[in-house]
Formats: sequence, structure tokens, C-alpha cells
Amino acid sequence: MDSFVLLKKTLPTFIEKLSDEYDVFAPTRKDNIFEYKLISKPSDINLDFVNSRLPPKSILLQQTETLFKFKPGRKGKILPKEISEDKKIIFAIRPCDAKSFSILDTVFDSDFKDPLYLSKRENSVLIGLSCNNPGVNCFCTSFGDSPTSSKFVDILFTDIGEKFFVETISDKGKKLVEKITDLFEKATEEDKNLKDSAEKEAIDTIKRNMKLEGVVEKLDEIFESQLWHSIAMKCIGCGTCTFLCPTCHCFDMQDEATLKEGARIRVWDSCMYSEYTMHASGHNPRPARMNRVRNRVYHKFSYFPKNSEYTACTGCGRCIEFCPVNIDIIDVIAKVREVKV
Amino acid sequence: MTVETIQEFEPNIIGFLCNWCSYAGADLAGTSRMQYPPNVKIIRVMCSGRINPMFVVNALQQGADGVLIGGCHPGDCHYQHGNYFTRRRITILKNLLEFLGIEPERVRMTWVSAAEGRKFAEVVEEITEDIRKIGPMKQIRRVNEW
Amino acid sequence: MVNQEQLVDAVKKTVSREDVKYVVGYEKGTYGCEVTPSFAHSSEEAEKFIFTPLCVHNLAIYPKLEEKLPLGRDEKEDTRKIGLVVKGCDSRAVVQIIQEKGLKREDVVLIGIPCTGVVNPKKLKSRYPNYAEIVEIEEKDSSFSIKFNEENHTIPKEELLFDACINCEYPNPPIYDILIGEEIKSTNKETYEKVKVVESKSQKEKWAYWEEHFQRCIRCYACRDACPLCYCKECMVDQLDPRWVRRSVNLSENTAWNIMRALHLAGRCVGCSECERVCPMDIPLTELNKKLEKNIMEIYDYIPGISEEAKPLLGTFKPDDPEEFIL
Amino acid sequence: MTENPYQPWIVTIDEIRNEVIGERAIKTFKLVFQDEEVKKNFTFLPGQCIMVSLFGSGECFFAISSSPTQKGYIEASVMKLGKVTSALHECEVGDTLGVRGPYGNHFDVDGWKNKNLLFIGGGIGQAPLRALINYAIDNREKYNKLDIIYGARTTGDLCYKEELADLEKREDSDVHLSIDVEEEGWNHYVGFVPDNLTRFDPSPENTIAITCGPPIMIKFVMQNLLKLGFSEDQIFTTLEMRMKCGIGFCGRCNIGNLYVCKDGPVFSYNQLKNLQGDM
Repeated sequence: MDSFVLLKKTLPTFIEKLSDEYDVFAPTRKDNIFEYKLISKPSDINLDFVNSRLPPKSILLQQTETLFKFKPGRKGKILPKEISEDKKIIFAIRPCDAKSFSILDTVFDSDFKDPLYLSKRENSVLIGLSCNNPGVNCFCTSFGDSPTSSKFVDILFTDIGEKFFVETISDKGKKLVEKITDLFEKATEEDKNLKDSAEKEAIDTIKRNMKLEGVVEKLDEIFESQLWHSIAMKCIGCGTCTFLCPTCHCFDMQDEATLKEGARIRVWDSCMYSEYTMHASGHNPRPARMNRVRNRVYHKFSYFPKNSEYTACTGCGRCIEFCPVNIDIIDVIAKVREVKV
Repeated sequence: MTVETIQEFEPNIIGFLCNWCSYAGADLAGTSRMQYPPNVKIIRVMCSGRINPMFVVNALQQGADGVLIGGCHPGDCHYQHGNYFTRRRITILKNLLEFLGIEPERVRMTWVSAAEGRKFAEVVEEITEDIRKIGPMKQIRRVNEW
Repeated sequence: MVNQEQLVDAVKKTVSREDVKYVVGYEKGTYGCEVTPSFAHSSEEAEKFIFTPLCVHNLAIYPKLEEKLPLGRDEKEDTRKIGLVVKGCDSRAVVQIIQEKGLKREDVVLIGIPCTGVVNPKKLKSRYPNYAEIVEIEEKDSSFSIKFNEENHTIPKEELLFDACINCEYPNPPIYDILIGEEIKSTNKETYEKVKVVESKSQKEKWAYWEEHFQRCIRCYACRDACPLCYCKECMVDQLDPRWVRRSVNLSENTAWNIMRALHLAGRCVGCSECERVCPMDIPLTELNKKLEKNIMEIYDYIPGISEEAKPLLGTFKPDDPEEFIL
Repeated sequence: MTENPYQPWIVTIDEIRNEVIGERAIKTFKLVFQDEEVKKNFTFLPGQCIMVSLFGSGECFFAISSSPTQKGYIEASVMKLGKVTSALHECEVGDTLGVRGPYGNHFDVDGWKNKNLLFIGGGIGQAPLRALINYAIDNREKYNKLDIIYGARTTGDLCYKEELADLEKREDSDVHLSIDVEEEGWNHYVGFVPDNLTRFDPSPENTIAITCGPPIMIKFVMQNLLKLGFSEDQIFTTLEMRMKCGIGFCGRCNIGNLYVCKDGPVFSYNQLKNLQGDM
């Protein structure tokens, strides 16, 4: 790991240099909503944010994505889709959202490989931005991560006043910096200290905490608990939690066609909808909101840890913040731990 | 789009006509060999009361520049009140479209009886000209690019 | 300000009735200004009920949200009533559902609360973004006194209230079984200010305004799910054949969805602003609803959610309804 | 980059057989890959599934109902239920469809060598069982006794009637049919499949029971099998869920932490018992 500093006033030059070779996605602001968008000029970027409304998964796992095109009908033909190899940079991604990609990798790079996600993943460089002022509902520390974690990014920026403290983590990151090394200066001991104190301050800001030990085992015991009924009672099944979740990856596949041409597309779907699992016969394995709420919690905190090394939650707090009826995942897990078997 | 800009814009209009009056009126206009623009593509429905506002929205999405809805004169509905209900629905739809910045003139409604072939021809002429002036539907047209 | 004791008493009284399954009300949420719907199945559970200006949720959604699952061989359907704590607009939603025969009056017990307006959490959050501790809020005449981090803040009411609350014409529940406190005498007149701002724009500007909002829509349908009046068994947007609105998320389909939603609420929307509150992408949906409410009021002199006996707007007509636009 | 797993191969419908007619019609489609390479290399085992698409309508998950010993084609039996299956039923011989797969696990055809196989099917649930039945018939020396218990609502709802009649005629296999409601001219059992199973009273010794049908039937068949003395690892079922991707990405077909599309569809009773999940 190499450390550099980048003066804040050189940031626009840095972004411009990147734009020559890469599509740069960075946080932009519209009213109260921050969104990672393809930027055309450095001034589009707004770094005055806690986190974006929609997670940056929307860049690698787009909400609507074409799988292949076809000529529709009973004499159908396939028109294969070219998988784009455009190089992307996601600038100022928060460490928690960067982690979400590592979690998604375990899904899309498993027994089968999803070339649409993986090609984008391979061709993107994640430039993280430490979270100096975590939000009210942030709890990434509960998963052993830190708001300034460099584990899942290629390069990490940390705001240390006049400058950014820049750490290059992966080979991808190192190569990128090597090309424009003249913009950077070597970091001094003082810069390093500034970063460390920013990290400490950030960690101290985080008030919320989810205790995870024993949760996987506990969940195995309380599948039939009354708890799920009581949580699901207030759930209105709106699916906001799943749409805003950086690790939710479920999708629906649909054919859309005119008379002449069409495409099979995939769009984000949500396990909170009853149609999601409804069989054509009318049988529904998850007929009630109770089943759906339970499945969501289990998928994140039981099934995922069983199938991979991760819990499918990064602690970004979006589902807590935007749940219309205050179903608070931290509170849910706390209640899970309280249930007597 | 390029084709349309090079040539003169020919409006594409979908007409939802009720079986008993306005479709018969259109038929009369045809059998009487009246001249009127060929821009209206007619879809026959049993009653104007069948017309869901989403028919109109879907038509505008899928390539129509305008939509004409034809029903019996008030009081003449074959099913007694169908056209009155549609009148309310379409009034509200037009109000909403106007508020969204989609030209409400794209959606037109007319009462044409089975005997009013002349009126039907005139109505078609009028709305074709109106929509020609407004230009092609841009706001909610489906792109169909995948 | 609602008397806490009186509320809890009323809930206790209701929940101990034999023909009542449970009562839905509000309790304190898990952080900050959050308040969450609460279900009392017994008198003990009623103790936690509160009513503060942060009780924004429209609880009228819950009776229709109950899933009727297939019954076992010896099971009987539980037909007991559901108790609801209702504000003015919530009660209007219930009236509207009853009018449409979605519920029977005897299916619900309503504990009415004369409402002096509730706080829009989005406004509060954007003002004070950093509070994790539970926030206390008190209403004092024309201002709110908010307490957090041991500090008191006084803010004029209009700055925090929902737009729909500022000039709410119906602070009192039109129907209720128990009323907490006194009915409020209100002379408010809805001014439709925000609607008028959009109305005064040119056609191009209007579309530019809505294009930007609809472009952002992620079609999660939270607006529909939170709406007490969107209780269709199968929403038109979920139908596969015909596919009214395609699943792909783009401007055309998003607009079609939003038109569809607004139209299906025309003459039914009671203006509770739940759709706008739950929208994760901050689309000003209330403006669409209010616009139609305004026009329907002007054209048909019709106000939804006032009378249980009234006929639904689109299920009725007058022979002399205006028809200037008809050729 | 690897190939696109969402993109199917093109097949031609070679033959369509009407198994059941009426409201819930069932047709069996015989599908032949257009690409000779694919035709040669497409291998599967009984129990595995395919995704069949009709371009413009959508895609559905079906069990392969033919046996891998039937070379050169695959078959899928389709009940007319939803949007895609209704459109599939409109198709004619010579039309093109898309197929991708095979997906999921399969019956343990080698592990069950020298055992008796007991099939318990209901309605369209016979489709995946048929693959194994045909496989067992073609590799008859590999297995001992073959018993087929099969039922449907009415005689009109029974699939693969001719094949079942052939099986009945054979000396090395037994067929026990049932219908739910009495009908004129029916000389087999009248009643539900689980009851027919109890009536038949098979011996659990050296036997594997494989069941497929509506969820409620599977539930009672399993209960009755246990009552008959079958142990938990002698009972197998193949499940069905709503599916979109078929390859474990789209998330909807999970039972507990397993996905029916790639970890299933064949599960033993033992597995299911330990899986907490909604079925």
C-alpha cells in the first residue's frame, strides 16, 4: 500500500485526466438527492454527502439491463448482445458500498458466471472516499469494517482538510495512479496522522450498533417464532428497503417487444412483493408478508453467511432511513437475539 | 425520427369508436365516399364506456400522436350511460396531461351518431390539422432501444 | 395537543371489547424523530401508544393489508373488528373505502383525533440531519418545540408541516367512535399554492419539471403500497397480460405509471400525502393528486372521503357535466 | 469473457402431443436443437430442468420429461396456466423456441442401482418422473422392481396414457392408477394419490420412493411413506418454484439457503426436513 496526498484544488485536474480513458461516475446532487452519475465535467461532482440515495450498485447492476435481443414470435431468432468492455471509475464510493460489490461477487461469480455484471466489475476501478461524517443510521463498524476502510476499494481517498490522503490498495489502483503520478505528492507522517485521527473521529460518530454474534445460529432456532408476525404486521410491503439496499440483487426477467424486434431484459425486483414468488398455478410459497419479511432477514443474516463468507448487509443504513414504517434492521436483529427459544 | 423531420409530419391518430354510433358514422362517411384525411386508425369498441384512460396513454406511448374517442350523443348510448362515464374520465385525463406538460389537445372526444357521416369527416379533418400543428408526440413515446 | 392518558384509556377500552381483534396506533420509533405503527392486542400493549405531531402514518391502510390466508380444516375466519387511531385525513380514507364498499363501517372501530397538522419528516431531517437519539417534540400554538441533544429548538409550524396540513380543511375525523379531545373549529381554506406554481408554467416548462422527476422514479411502487386507497387485489401495473406498463424503467414507462396512479386516485384521494412521504426518490406526488382534487372540486363540486353514502365520482355522472372540449 | 448464460439455444418443435385437453391442457413438446454441435453435446440426467423461451412472451422453467436415453431430442410437458404457457400452447410443429440448460441436480441414477424404484406422481408432476421411468426402462438391468403410482383429478387429466398402458403390459413394471372422483368405465382406484399409496402398501425394503405433484400431495405422500416404514433418506421429491434466471442469481426460488434452480430440484426428505424455508 502506497500513500500519497492530492491537493483538493488538483482534484478537477485529476478527474479530467481520468475522464480521458474512463467513464467517471461520481456523486452529483439534485435537490436533496445524491446520485452516482456519469459526469461530463469535474464541477458536476458534489462531495458534500453522507451517502447517495440509490446505492452505486445501480452502475454495475443496472436497474434495467438488456440480456439479449431477439426477433419475436413463433419463428424467433436471437440477436446476441455485445457485452460492453467500457472502462469505468466509480469515484467517491463509500467503503460500505464498495463492500457491497464484494458481496455481490459471491452471487454473480459462483457456479454460474454473469458476464454482464462481471465484465463491468472487472472494468471498473473503485475510488473510495472515506466517510468522515457517518450518518445517523450508519453501522458499518458492526461488521468489523470502518468508515475509512480500504479493504474493498482500489484506491482510497480521505479528506484531511486541504488535501486528500490517497492510498493505493490494489494493482488496478496502483497502475492508475502510476500513470498520473505527477499530480500526487508523497504523504508525510503528518498526513498519515491526520488520516488516523479522521478515522477515529468517524468511528466515534457512529452511534448505532448491531450485535451479530450468534445471530446465524439463533436464526436457525426461531424460524417459527411469533416475532416475524409482529414485525410483519406493520410492514406495508413497499419494497423500498430492497430497492435501496446495496446488496439486494434479485431481478425479474421480462420480454419486451414490438412486432419486429424485442429484447429480454432484467429489472430489479423485490422479495417484498407477493407476485415475486407467485406460481402460475396460484400457489404462493410465501403468501403472507410475514413469510416475505422473514425471508428478507434470513437471506441477509442466515442464508448468505451460510453460502459465503459475508453477511449480506454492509451497514449503510439506507433501509432504516427510508422505511416508511420504521422497521429498523438493527432493532430486528436485537429482537432476534432477545427471543427465547 | 429522422424520416419524419425530412418529410412533412403526418400525424398518426388512433380512433377508439363505439360500435353503435360513431363507428357506424365513420362507416357512413366511407360508404358516402366523403373525403377526409387517412390519418385516423380506427379501433372499434363496443361502447365508449369501455375506454380506459390507459388505452389512451398506451396509444400515445406506442406511436400515436393523437387519440380520438368517439361515442354516441349524450342520452343515445346503447348501454344508456357509458358515454357519460367516459366523458368524466377523459375530462380528468386531459386535465392531468395538461398539468404534466403533455398537450391535452392530443386527446379528443367527439359525439357522432350513426347518421353523422359528414360530422365524422369534419372531426377527423379538424383533429388531423390540429395535431399536425402540435407536431409529433415526444414526451412519452417509447424508445424501444434495448 | 392530544391528552396521552385519554388516548391510552380509549385504546384500552376498545381493545378490551370482545369484538375487537386489535387496535392500531402509534408508538415511539427506534431513533430520531421516528414514530412507528403499533399494534395493541391487549390493554398492556396499549400503554405504549402515543400521539405526537410526528404521527404521520395513515393507519387506514392496515385493515385492507390483512392477508386472508386459506383456512385450515377447523379454523374459522376471525371477523372481529380492527381498531384504528385516526386523524382527519385517515378517517376520510376510511370513509372513502367504506363508500367504495372495501370495508364495512362495522369492520372498524375508530378512535378519532382532531389533528392540528403533522410534521413532514423529510423537512425535519433535512433541517437537522444528525440526530440518532429519540427526539421529543411538542406543539405550542403556532410553533413546534423540538428537543434533542439536550437542546430546545423552536420552529414555526408552517416550516415543518406537510404542505397538505398547512391549509387542511378537515382536521376533524368525519367519522369516529371515540373522539380524543374537542373537535377543532377550522376556517382553513385549501389554497393549492404548489399546484398553482406548476400551473402557471408554460407547457414546455411543465414537462421539463415532471420529466426530471419521473426520470428519477425507480418504480418501487412504494407510493401505491403506502396509499390507503390503493387496495386492489392485483394492481393493473402488475398484470402480465395485458402488460399495461412495461417493467423496464425509463421515462416513458415511468410517466405512464405515474399517470395511471394519479388517475386511479382521481376523486378518491383524500390528500394524506403518504405517497409523497414514502417516495424514496422524493417525487412530489401530492402535487399530482392535489391538482386533480382541485379540478374535480371545480368541475364536479365533488370532495372525496366526506360521506359514506356518496357515489364514487367516476361511477356516477350528471347529464350536464361540462363538455366544452368535445367536438 | 464467458458466454452469456441468459442466451438460449434455438430449438425447433418437432412434435406436439396433446396429453390433456380442456381448461388446464397439457401438451408435450418434442424439441430438437437446430445447431448440430449443441444437439450432440447437450447432455443431461433425469430430473434436470430446462428454461424454455418463446421470444416475446417470456421464459419458463420445465423439467425435462424425456430420458437421456432418447437421443437427438428433449421433451417437456407444459400445462397451460400463465402467460407464457398459454402462448406455448398456441405454437405449432416447426415453430422455433429457445432452450437453455440443463439446470439443477438430478436423480441419483447410479446410486440407486439394484434398488426397487417406487414412483408416486400426481397430475403434471409425472413429467420429471417420466424421465426417470423411461431411463430405468431403457437400463432395465440396472434396477429391480418398478412401481408407478399415478393419479389425477379425472381420466381426462392423466398424462402419458399410452406409455402407462405399455408399462402396465410389461411384466417387469406395475402401474397403479387413480382418479379423484368416480367415473363410468374406470376400473382402477378412485381416491387421492396418498391413499392409493397406503392401499398399495409397498415394502420399504431396498426401495427408493420418488414423488412429484402438487405441494399438498407431496406433503401427504411423504407422511404416508414415513408411516409405511420408509426411512427419511429413501424418500425423494422434485420441487418447482417460480423462476426467472435458473442459475441462482435472481433470488426467488430459495428454500432456506438453497436455490431450487441450482441446488435442487431433487431433494431428499432428509434435506427438506432440515431446510427451514417457505415451500
